[in-house]
Amino acid sequence: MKVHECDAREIFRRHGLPVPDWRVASTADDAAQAASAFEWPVVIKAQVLAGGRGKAGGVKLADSPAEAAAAATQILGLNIGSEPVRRVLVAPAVDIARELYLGVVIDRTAQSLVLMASAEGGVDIEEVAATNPSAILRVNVDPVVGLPDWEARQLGFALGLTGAQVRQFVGIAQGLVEAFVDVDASLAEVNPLVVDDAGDLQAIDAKLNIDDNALGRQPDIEQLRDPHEESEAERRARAAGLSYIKLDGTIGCMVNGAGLAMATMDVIKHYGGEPANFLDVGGGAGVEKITTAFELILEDPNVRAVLVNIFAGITRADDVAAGVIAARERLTQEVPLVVRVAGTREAEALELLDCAGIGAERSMDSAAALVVEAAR
Amino acid sequence: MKVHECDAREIFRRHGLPVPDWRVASTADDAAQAASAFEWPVVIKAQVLAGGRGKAGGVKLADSPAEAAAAATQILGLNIGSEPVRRVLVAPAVDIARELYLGVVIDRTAQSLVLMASAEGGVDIEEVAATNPSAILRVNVDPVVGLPDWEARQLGFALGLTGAQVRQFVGIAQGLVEAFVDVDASLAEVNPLVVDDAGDLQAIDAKLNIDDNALGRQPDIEQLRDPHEESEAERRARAAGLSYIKLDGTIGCMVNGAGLAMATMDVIKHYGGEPANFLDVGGGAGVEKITTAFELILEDPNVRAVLVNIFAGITRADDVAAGVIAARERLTQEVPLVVRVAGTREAEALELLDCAGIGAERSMDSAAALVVEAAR
Amino acid sequence: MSILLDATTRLVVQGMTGSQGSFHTRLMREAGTRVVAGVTPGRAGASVAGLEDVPVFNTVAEATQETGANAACIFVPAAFAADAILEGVAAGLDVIVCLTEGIPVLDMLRVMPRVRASGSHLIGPNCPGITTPADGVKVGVMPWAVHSPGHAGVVSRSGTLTYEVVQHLTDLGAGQTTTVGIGGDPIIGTRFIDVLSMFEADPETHGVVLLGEIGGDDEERAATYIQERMTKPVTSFIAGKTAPPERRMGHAGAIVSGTSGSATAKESALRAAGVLVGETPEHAARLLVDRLR
Amino acid sequence: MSILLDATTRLVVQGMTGSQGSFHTRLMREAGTRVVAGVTPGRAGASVAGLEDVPVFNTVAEATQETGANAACIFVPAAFAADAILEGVAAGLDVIVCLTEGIPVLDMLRVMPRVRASGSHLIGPNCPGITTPADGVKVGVMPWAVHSPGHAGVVSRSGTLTYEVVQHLTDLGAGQTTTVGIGGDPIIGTRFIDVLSMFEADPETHGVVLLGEIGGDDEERAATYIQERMTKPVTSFIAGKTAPPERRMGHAGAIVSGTSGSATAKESALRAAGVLVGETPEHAARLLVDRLR
Repeated sequence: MKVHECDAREIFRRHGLPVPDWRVASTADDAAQAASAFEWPVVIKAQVLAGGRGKAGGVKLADSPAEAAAAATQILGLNIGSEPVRRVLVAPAVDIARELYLGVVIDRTAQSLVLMASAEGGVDIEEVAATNPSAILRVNVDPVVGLPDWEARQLGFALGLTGAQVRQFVGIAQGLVEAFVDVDASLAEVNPLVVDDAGDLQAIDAKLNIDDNALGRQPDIEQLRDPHEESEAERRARAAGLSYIKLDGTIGCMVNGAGLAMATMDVIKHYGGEPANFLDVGGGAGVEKITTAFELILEDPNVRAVLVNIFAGITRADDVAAGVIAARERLTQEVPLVVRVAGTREAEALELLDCAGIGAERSMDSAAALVVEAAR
Repeated sequence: MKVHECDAREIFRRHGLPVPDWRVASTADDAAQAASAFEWPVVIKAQVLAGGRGKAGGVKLADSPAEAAAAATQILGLNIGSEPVRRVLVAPAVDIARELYLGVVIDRTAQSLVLMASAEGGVDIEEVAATNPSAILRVNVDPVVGLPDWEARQLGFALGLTGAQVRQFVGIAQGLVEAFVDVDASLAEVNPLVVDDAGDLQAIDAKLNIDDNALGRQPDIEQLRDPHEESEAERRARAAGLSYIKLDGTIGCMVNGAGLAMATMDVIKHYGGEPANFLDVGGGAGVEKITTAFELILEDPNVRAVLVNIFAGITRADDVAAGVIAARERLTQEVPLVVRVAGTREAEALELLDCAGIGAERSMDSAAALVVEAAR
Repeated sequence: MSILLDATTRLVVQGMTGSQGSFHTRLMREAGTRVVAGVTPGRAGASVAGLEDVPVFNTVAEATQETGANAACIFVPAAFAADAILEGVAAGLDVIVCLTEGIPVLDMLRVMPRVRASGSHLIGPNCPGITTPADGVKVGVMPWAVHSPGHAGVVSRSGTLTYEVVQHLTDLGAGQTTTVGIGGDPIIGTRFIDVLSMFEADPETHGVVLLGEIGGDDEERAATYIQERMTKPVTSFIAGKTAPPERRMGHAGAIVSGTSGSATAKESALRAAGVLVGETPEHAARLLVDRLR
Repeated sequence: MSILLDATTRLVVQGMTGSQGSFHTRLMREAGTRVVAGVTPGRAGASVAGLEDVPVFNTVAEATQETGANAACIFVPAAFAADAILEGVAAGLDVIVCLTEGIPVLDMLRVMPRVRASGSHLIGPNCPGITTPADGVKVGVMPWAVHSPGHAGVVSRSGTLTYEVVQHLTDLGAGQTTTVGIGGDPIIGTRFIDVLSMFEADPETHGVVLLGEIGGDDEERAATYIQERMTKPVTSFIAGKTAPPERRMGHAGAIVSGTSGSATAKESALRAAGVLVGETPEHAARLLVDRLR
């Protein structure tokens, strides 16, 4: 789950990061009024979850209430990455002497957190990683132990900071790691972390993504979810425990397991078809879940045939079969359906389907070939 | 530093321990009034830092306001371990089905915390340790990682608790470890941790000692210090950075380093004398510190001679010599003084003392023999 | 021979009294696995339908002491699974298979240093488990019927895709020494390289199918290992060629690993290491069967 | 020969720019120690009076890379000392001597797992350091003048008591291979047993004086080690026979160690292990000198 900048700022500030004051506004008037609380110039920033906000014109400076209102009007009229801008953040503009990058993510290989810092902040850090990887300094951090002072200090000196700045940096780096651990983040980033004209460090941006698996124990963070983050279909899928991504093809897919779901799409493509979606029903698929899955697939007007491919392990194939039968009875649309079930309780499942008059393919390949044919 | 039961209760409760409500009173009337807020009977407990409170008559039950007032009057009249009782704690008496012991201390050998639990709670746990050591269960705990659920659960089952009680116990054991770490304790103890008639666990006593070295970062805990915990002389010693313990002999001792201070006492005894005190001036001894040390020693009317034994390492012998000279000039009392200085800046120190007309012994043995002679 | 499990495996099932735990424990017994104990805190002595002869204990330590269990299978909700892993590690189990899906990443980061410092092999979490057909041992939820004894090793990040490939191998007459589902989470106890080295050392395993998917760089690291250390043939299928760019995989992930995580990149790395990469799961199975002939 | 330090020791002083750090660094140099660097964060390039030729760095890593330092001496305030130890460990130093007094116990508990997992020897904290007279190396604050080269090893929990005994050894004509003050805190990096095993393995050390004091059970554990493993003569003095029952040592401490921690108990344990226990520090020194004749 992604967290909006304004909420991430609040969390970072709570962990001691020097985040300049800000206000949030959803109209140009409010933005102009909010700006008047600060010294001029102010910066006005689109609050969207998509990246590339600056390039899309979502960040502007303003030197007066009129300019602030004009800038806010422009930004509130934007769509950034297909996401309409609903709110702007207003904050005093900082005189920037240097821009650094600071971020914390999971390091899968080292199985720890990794704190990344770069003297080349402000720009696209992926770009730095691709063109000048040695400009990114990394420190692995044990989330239980936290970041030791000496290691934060060493990093601060390596970034070319002075003694007094390094003392600030130690608190910032440790605070960012603490924030990451505290909210079960998957990404916590300050880009840029700036040195202002007075030589002090300031965190003038804040980015925070949360580990979806941990939201159950982060009720305060769950509250920050932007209902617009996902489409209505995705929201319904998530509520039902399904993983659904809409694509552009004509063959609806319902599969258990992400790996098999992707393989099924690959095989459909191999036989000349185009998948209309990725849909993983996960483990333990009951009637409601299967019904919702069918609904989601059939709402897509491009869908001309549906492939159900279940290889049951922890799931029971007979449960899935019962779900398919019940769902089919409830649904009105007539779209060709190709079913393949195998694995745990396979025999019972095939019997159920047979009784319901639904034929079943034995292999994924034959099922894919058949559904591609049906969708033509 | 020792923390009073009522303060320890507050800290334990903050970490989720089930501590029954209580009030604190310093007069019998207040105690009776406080008791009326609870159901009868209530328990009235002396708030003293010394141990052996129960045996000394410092804990009584009361079944009415009159009984409560009478019990409080009795307890407030007691001296427990030379400590007058100034306050009592009043709490509802709990119907006890079982008494357990739970404590956290430092395990020097394993270099970790150790959680100790016993099904034989309520009694003197030292007695259990001496007579039936296997009745005490131990779990080493890494203070960084904390106590894992499974290990707390395993301990709970080993104490003979039921499934529901074990769930309570896990929270209590983890809370006690967290409290220990949170306040930099050296001991955190619940004795007894009781199972009440309803089968629920309740922490009806609370004991907490703090690591003196950590008080600098525990300002809230430092506030809880009982000024009566130490004598006026001890308080002055601590304020001056001295470690002072009064004893019964006639030879005042001023030594740097606890080991050498104890050895000096041993050697005095070896030559037939009796030390009047233990006094470690520690490292880095300036004029003020030495002066305070002399004052403390000479306030003891039993002192008939003083031995200064300094073997300088991190301390500078010349600083000590200057301190001795200055202190001698300020002091009016005439008590024989034997000085031995050696080590870092020894030559400079001897020269200073010589100029001031103070002779110095070369060895601890000769100095001890001399001071024993002088004290006769 | 096989890897990780064999005829000496004595299994304790953590969470056996739950509906999923009891259902799959019965299936594991049908496959031939010696399930010697169940563990559910507070349910010691409970009797589970169809498993009346399997004693239930409060703790893994007790189960291990009483029954000589040396492996565990974890069916415990995500909020408690990391703790269940630590309990198995502390009890000194050789193999711990954690099926639980949805464990927070930080929980696994907290667990892994202790797993690595121990002598326990953790498989998973979020994995289907392990099968060794010749010994009749299955730990986890893989459909037993698709398996057959033989000389192919299978290692996979995906659950159901594994069954698919094992089915093809069996259909093509190629049985398996051991099939290991290592799990699809970012932080897992045993990775491709660990399993490949076990297969390389196992004389009964003559070749390996490696099933990967988009994301992370474990396939690329496996490719390096195969090139430098493996003498046995390896074939592979990488799921996700037609998948949209993985949305959950943020930018910084790619910065850390230094790879794109795409199916094409993984296939290239594997091919460069001499691995035969199949177009479909069935193709990957057939490629291995051809090599083993 | 000697233990822990020798002519190859190249020392970095953490906290060298402070008044105590600079004073004692000058004394270490007078003794002959090769002090190659100082470290004070934010003071890189600073010049310290009397130590103008010793470069000051911001970090231990930098100091080590630039100067080849392999040992550290820590003069850092208690609140920062645990971190300074970790910095030395991370830089891969062989020996880290921490003189700082008053470090909170929990800080040391947090540090020790990392020290133990490393190749670094931590001496202290709250210790006077190490001397190896034949090599002219002193790390710490022991008064150099009392030392002389020879064949006695000295290990002690107490600072100033150590100087006392070393002085007696020197006066009695018995020089020292190495003197190690291990420190008086409850949690220390190197304990009696560790140093005894080094002395046992060092051919130049012919006998050892062990200086203990009341509290804890390290002397009792040392006694067991001496009885089971040591071939060289050991004499001892235990301070605190006349001390009042140690007030800081709570009940639970005794429960954990299972010993009383009294001087008498320690003396008995040592005597039972064949250690000659002196009545005074001078007596303990003389007993060793007699055994080495």
